[in-house]
Amino acid sequence: MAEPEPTTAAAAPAPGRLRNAFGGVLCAFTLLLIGVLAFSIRLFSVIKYESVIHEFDPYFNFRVTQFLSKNGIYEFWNWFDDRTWYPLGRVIGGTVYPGLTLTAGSIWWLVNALNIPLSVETVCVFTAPIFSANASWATYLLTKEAKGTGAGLMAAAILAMVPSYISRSVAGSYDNEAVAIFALVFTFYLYLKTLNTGSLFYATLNALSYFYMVCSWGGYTFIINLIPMHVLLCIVTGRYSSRLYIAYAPLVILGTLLAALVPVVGFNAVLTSEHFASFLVFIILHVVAFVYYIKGLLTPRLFKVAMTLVITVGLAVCFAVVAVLVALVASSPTKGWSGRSLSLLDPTYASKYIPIIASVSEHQPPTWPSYFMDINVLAFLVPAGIISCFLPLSDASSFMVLYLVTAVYFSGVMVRLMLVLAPAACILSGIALSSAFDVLTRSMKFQLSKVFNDGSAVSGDSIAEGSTASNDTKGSSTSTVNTNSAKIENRTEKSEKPSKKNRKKDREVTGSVPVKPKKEKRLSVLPLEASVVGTLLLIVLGGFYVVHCVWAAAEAYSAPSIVLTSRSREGLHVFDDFREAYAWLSHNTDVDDKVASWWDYGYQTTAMANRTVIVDNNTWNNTHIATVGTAMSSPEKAAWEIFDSLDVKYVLVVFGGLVGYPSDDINKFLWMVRIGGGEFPHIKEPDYLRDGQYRVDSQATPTMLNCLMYKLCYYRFVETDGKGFDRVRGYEIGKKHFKLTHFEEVFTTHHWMVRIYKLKPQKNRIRGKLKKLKSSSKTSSTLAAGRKKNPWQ
Amino acid sequence: MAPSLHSLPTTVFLLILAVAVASAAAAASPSSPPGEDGIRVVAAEKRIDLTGPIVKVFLTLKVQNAASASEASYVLLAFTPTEVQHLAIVKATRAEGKRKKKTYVPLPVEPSHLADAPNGASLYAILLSTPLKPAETTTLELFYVLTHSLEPFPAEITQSESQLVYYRDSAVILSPYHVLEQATYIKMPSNRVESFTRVDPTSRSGPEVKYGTYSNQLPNSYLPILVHFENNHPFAVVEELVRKVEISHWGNVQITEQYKLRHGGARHKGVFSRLEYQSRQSISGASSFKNLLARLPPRVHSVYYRDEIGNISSSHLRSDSYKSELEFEPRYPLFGGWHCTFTIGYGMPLQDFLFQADDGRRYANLTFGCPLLDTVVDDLTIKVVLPEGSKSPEAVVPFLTEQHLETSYSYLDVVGRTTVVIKKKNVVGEHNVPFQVYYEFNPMFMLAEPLMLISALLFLFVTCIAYLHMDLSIGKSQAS
Amino acid sequence: MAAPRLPVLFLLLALLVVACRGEASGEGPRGRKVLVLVDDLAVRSSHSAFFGSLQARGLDLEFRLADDPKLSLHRYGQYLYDGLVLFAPSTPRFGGSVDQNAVLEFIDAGHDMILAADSSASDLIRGIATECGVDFDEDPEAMVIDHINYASTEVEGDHTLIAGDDLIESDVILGSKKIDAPVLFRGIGHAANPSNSLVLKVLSASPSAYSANPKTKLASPPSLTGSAISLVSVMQARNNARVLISGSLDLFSNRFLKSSVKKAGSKLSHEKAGNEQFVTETSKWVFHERGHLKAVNVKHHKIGETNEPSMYRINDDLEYSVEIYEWSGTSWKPYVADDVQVQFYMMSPYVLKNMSTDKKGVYSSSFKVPDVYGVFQFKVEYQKLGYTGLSLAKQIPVRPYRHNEYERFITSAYPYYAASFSTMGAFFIFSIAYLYHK
Amino acid sequence: MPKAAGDAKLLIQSLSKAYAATPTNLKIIDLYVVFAVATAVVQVVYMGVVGSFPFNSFLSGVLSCIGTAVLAVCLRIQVNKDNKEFKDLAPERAFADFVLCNLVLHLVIMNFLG
Repeated sequence: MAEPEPTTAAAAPAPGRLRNAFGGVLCAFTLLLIGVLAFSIRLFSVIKYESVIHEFDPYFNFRVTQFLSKNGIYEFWNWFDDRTWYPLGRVIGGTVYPGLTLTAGSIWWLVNALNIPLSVETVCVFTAPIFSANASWATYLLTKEAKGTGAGLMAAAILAMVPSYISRSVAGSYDNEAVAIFALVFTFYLYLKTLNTGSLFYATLNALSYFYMVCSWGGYTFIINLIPMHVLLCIVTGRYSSRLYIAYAPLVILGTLLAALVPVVGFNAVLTSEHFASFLVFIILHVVAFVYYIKGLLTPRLFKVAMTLVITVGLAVCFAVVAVLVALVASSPTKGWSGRSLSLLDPTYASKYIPIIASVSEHQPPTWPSYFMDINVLAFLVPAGIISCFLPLSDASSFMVLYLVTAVYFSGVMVRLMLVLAPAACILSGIALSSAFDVLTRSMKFQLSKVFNDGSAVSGDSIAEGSTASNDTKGSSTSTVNTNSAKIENRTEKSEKPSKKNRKKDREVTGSVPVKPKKEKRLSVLPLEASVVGTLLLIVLGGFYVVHCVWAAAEAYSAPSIVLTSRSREGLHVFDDFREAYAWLSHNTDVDDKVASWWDYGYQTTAMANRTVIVDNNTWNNTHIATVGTAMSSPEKAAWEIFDSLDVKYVLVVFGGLVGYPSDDINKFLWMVRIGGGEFPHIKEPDYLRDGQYRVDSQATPTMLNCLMYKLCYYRFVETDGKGFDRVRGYEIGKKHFKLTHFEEVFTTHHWMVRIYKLKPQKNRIRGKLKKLKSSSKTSSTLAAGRKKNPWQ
Repeated sequence: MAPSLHSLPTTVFLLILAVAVASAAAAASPSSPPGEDGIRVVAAEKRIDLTGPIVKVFLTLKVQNAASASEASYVLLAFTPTEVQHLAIVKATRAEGKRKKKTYVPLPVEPSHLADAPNGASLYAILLSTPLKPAETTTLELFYVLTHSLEPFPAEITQSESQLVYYRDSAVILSPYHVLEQATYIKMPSNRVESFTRVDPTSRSGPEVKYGTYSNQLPNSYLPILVHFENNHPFAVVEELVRKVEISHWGNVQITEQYKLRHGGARHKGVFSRLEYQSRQSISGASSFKNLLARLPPRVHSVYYRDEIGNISSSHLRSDSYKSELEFEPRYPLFGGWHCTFTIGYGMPLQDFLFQADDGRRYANLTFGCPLLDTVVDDLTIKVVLPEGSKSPEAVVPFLTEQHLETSYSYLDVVGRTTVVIKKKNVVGEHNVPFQVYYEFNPMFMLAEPLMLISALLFLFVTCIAYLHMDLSIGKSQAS
Repeated sequence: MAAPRLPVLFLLLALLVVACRGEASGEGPRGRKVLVLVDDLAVRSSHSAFFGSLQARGLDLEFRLADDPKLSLHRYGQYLYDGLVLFAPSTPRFGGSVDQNAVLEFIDAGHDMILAADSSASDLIRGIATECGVDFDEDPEAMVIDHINYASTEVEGDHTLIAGDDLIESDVILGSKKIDAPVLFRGIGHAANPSNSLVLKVLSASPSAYSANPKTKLASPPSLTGSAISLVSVMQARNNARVLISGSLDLFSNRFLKSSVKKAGSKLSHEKAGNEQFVTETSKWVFHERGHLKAVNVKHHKIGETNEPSMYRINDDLEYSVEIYEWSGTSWKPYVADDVQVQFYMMSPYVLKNMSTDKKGVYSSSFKVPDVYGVFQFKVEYQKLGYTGLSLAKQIPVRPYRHNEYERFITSAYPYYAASFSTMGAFFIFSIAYLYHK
Repeated sequence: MPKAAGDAKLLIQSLSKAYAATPTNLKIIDLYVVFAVATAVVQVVYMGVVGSFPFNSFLSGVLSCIGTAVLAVCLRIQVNKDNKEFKDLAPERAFADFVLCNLVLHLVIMNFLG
């Protein structure tokens, strides 16, 4: 932070140096505050609920981290996990992005080395907030590269509390994105830094941070495609410079090598199409570089001649390479694109071909409200940002624009990629705000100085100062404004309890503080007034943003989906059924028992109940998931046979009908049918649909009413209220009284949200057939033929 | 298909014992321990309380020393091996004085090795405060507790059944002495008594069965009896309890208790229907329990109750000036054979527990045992973590325990904290008595960690400054 | 003084007996306490020879009337008996707490039963038989009639006394010694679903037999004919509980056991029918004195090692061994066979091998772990005619290679190594040259 | 056609002339680059012959060559006197960075070879 100050200070005159020193300290202080803000605004979940891991995937990461902290890096590296995907198992070490885990693991190790007894869980819970603080600092650096300190601080402050990022990084949501965003922004920063300085040192760092990004998140492909695009852009717009070469060429080589070191990426780093763009640009860059070199050597006339030669050669080479690449791509399956990235390029791909990807809610395209929800006022500031990026178009600012545009596209395809958009939006709106403030404040200053001292010299040097050392003034002045705003945000954030109204009020008060001394004198000149009003307006706008963010952090994004609460007149009511069920499983079942459930609950079951599951949230084997889906959607006996062949002991279903918990298995049932039907054609979706929709009431189809999922969910449900009224679907269930023949209820949680059934053992005897029981005997005898092989025939 | 396994040895043992007794009776030659020939039990009354999960026995012995005998300094008490291995605690008091101003003085009881009864029965000696003169009589009040002595039978019950248990004992008191007159009363929780062995005279009135009075029993006589009755008390068994007491001289005593709880009653069989459980609370799961009560010291603060996967949000604390009661529920109701684990933690003000001994040492005065009410703790471990730098610790516990020292590390420790580890098996509520841990402590150590922090910060700043200067110098070198 | 004590001792002994039955089953596969239910106690004398043979083998029988009101199979969830002999064909309902389901639960709890019916078989008996997979002829009057292979008696009867000799070939069920004399049978026939793998026809009727009412004229073609009729059959449930169902109570009677038999049309006449040997051997089988297998200490380890690993690596060589013993009625003898197979199973058997035995009961086999990782199982599924089924499954995960278990330094890669090292060397040389150049 | 040939000839000699003007340290670098590229090419050919079985070794081999080449080029750009962009960057600094970069590169290669 303090590094750039002295260099500029060396150039600036004595007062400038002083102001710079002051600005530097102020800047550092502000950054500190921003960091604190970013960290503490994410603690709502801990304050309102408890310090616990959230949702689904974080539980897996948590489990992996525990393993890492217990068994060390090498065991983790080749960990074959036999407790998931029974009986296939899963090679965790080779299929997981280790960045997050290693980060948290090393933090834990460090802390315990200092004899601070923090549990692994605690470390995991707070990893995300810590890294969001880092991310905001990285944003500062990045924006500073593009547009100077002021914009940097502004952007950092905005990113510290942008809702879409908060949603992924509240304390407890211990997921890859938490660290990945930091890595992303930091990589971009280093790229721009290299681009501006052209020093190999930063290039190396850049490669390393790219490596970290690759370790952390599958989204690294975004980087390795965006940067080449930018390079290409620069070349095309004739902005080629040797700095560009230094910034890019080493990155490709080192980055590729490093990426290939990560097991989960491996040779994909050179074999899949996600990376080919970079190689292509790499070659083009060399050609261009060569051309420029020749140009440097020769006289223009000869150069023309040379040009022809070089161009022909270069083109030949290019074509050759392109041909090779195309051949490779064509040879590799799915044209070398992984399903997810394909569904990025072609938004309809997933829903057409891969129901599993489509079934994940965060892979759906977002809606407009969600844009407003996630990036709020930034949506309006961004265009301004783009404009101010173009005012002096530098490499850096052009990169920003490019980043924004691509990010917008991706976020439009997948709602989870809103996360990638967030930093871009923050940076650009930061730029916008700061340049706006810059203009306004400078105009004020100018007016005031004019009003006060008519001495031409003073005014002159003030003007001169304003023009020459504008950079400094911008830096300092905007930084002051920003410190105010940052302080405001801190204050609001610290006192989160008081209602929004008086919060807004005290912001108004504090917000007008910096402007107050000028207030009485602004009558003199009108543009001054305008600028002051503009400043105020901007501050109010920021105010709205802050209010929204705090609200989002406190209300919308802080709930850890495993424990639910509902406010009723007799106070807060807690639904802790999931953990109840998992605890029961972990203490009262055999350690090797297999638990079958829909894949959403796989990670939690392995992490919390420590039982072997058939499928989990890492949906790598479609067939296996389809098998479970089929079992769930087939009649009891068929389901029993499927589960028995998988050695399943217990079946776990989530049922919200009693308390009205909407995201339960009946509502997920269509995916079970769809995925199951995708693999096993005897499951036909129309059989479950009554005029195009899934119903479980009296109009439901018989197939629906006889499938296992229905039975396990509604077994003896009618006896609770006599009618069997489902509070989620909002009607009475279709089939009320029925018995289970192959399953028995062994546990049901307090609010019936989780129901666990046990597979009954195979029938001990085989009935003979009397006339009245012909049917049953037939089935049972076929069962015998199927199940039991008969050595003496 | 046969009674649960551990009942087999007992029965076998009983047979051997009885046969031996029979032979002894036939031979009519009481194998009396040496030196105690004179003592006779004039009257004995044994009251067995089976109402809870734990067997409590109140025994009143009117002991008389023979006129011709020497002074008796102790009175012996006999237990069968099964009783011995389930025996949690034995207390004895002696009635002094006349009718009016009758006082009970507690007497020490210890296993005696000088004489052994036949058939592996082992003897405990009650050491009399004042020896029993010839022809003198005195009255001894004995109290002992047996754990795991109620055997659920049937061993597996469904949700709707209620729990029946066996209790095995002897109709007459197993004693190395000649017993002139005695009676045994067995009190059961409810009127539902399936069966009980008759050894005439035997009478039953409601929940109580009386054996006797028998007169003039030979020494070491034993008449096995078997009582089969309903007992729906929660058989909460803490298989393992680790209590960690961290003493910080900054004014707080932090206690962390890790429980491994099991329902020790008849195992749950077949389905568990939440519906039945919720709708007909009374008849279904009669022997199960869903909440527990822990009696904590007064003025506890920051109580938490969680398990390895997070808080358990079903507990509340009632606190008054004498005690605090923490009532909490496990995540799920416990049926027979079900397990659960949880952790309770709370802090207490230091001044209530830490005192200065006369010899300048400090001592922490803590409570032994388990705060949960009427539960058995199979394996109790108490770790008293003394502040860093405390020396020569010494624990004073009123009964026999296994102790050793270890070192544990906590926030920013350098040398680690001395930890006194006290282990005891088979602990019941009667063990909740105060015990002391003495240690020497130099107050200077309290400043260690703050100083450390300060120095660390100082170092940080220094490095920052150094970095800045270094940075400048580099810049210059490149400029040149 | 001894006076009050003695009764106590007796009580104690009784209690001990109750207690020690557990141990009895400890050394043998089954306990020895058998409840015999009869219509009237006359059966006790008329079938004394059979009961005698049972008692001679150390079973203690308890005779009760089928409608004894104090009848009960279990008390406080514990079964009081280990076997049941149901010689009460005509009883409409049992006394006490026993009913059809009680009997079936008794079997499902792993206990054995001998059930004998005759022409007066009640619905209760038929129901139990059906639940065991055996259907008696519905016609209540019907008996098995055979005009060819009947036992010729002095009076020319209605050919309902059948001399059956169509016995199942199984030394396990019928003993090693061949039964050459035909078995006398008078009663009703039954049929077993051929697809029902649990039921075996021990004594089947001859092709010429049919089941009909001997009194009346044959109106419609009989429902059961020929060798589809089973006279005596056994059922071994999946939990190895064994049930013998006979259509004739007389089969066990002294009269049949003692009487001589001469098959119609055949010259030679045996002075003693095969019944005695038949019922003795079959009852031995039913009460698990024969053909009861147990598998103990299953072991597996890598070749060259002895201790059992918690996990194998793909392409490991491993050895699997299990000891199998057979109960000979008095002690556990090593079981010798050559068709015991072990599977290395994950959703489908990847390895299926016959295990070799050392004649002392130890079966072992060694094989290579397939080149697939996952959670496998060692499975031994051994179902042999007449023997109790063995099914062992032991879970063992198989992991892929560790990062350092792949082969290093492939020869064909040496040029690459050379290249990379040369570049490094070049780097050093270059830097030196560069630095010292100016 | 002669003209083109003449042009080419002219071009070549002017190129060589221009190149002769470059300082020796740059020449050293160029040598180095040429060497690296040559090795890379050799390996690619070899791969074409033998087939890409130990793919990681092949990658590391080739990429190490290309990497060194690229880095050397970067260095060349930076230390080039008549390059206006790097006035403020001291050649020592440049070389230090270069060394660092190489170290990282070769570390990774080492990792990746086996």
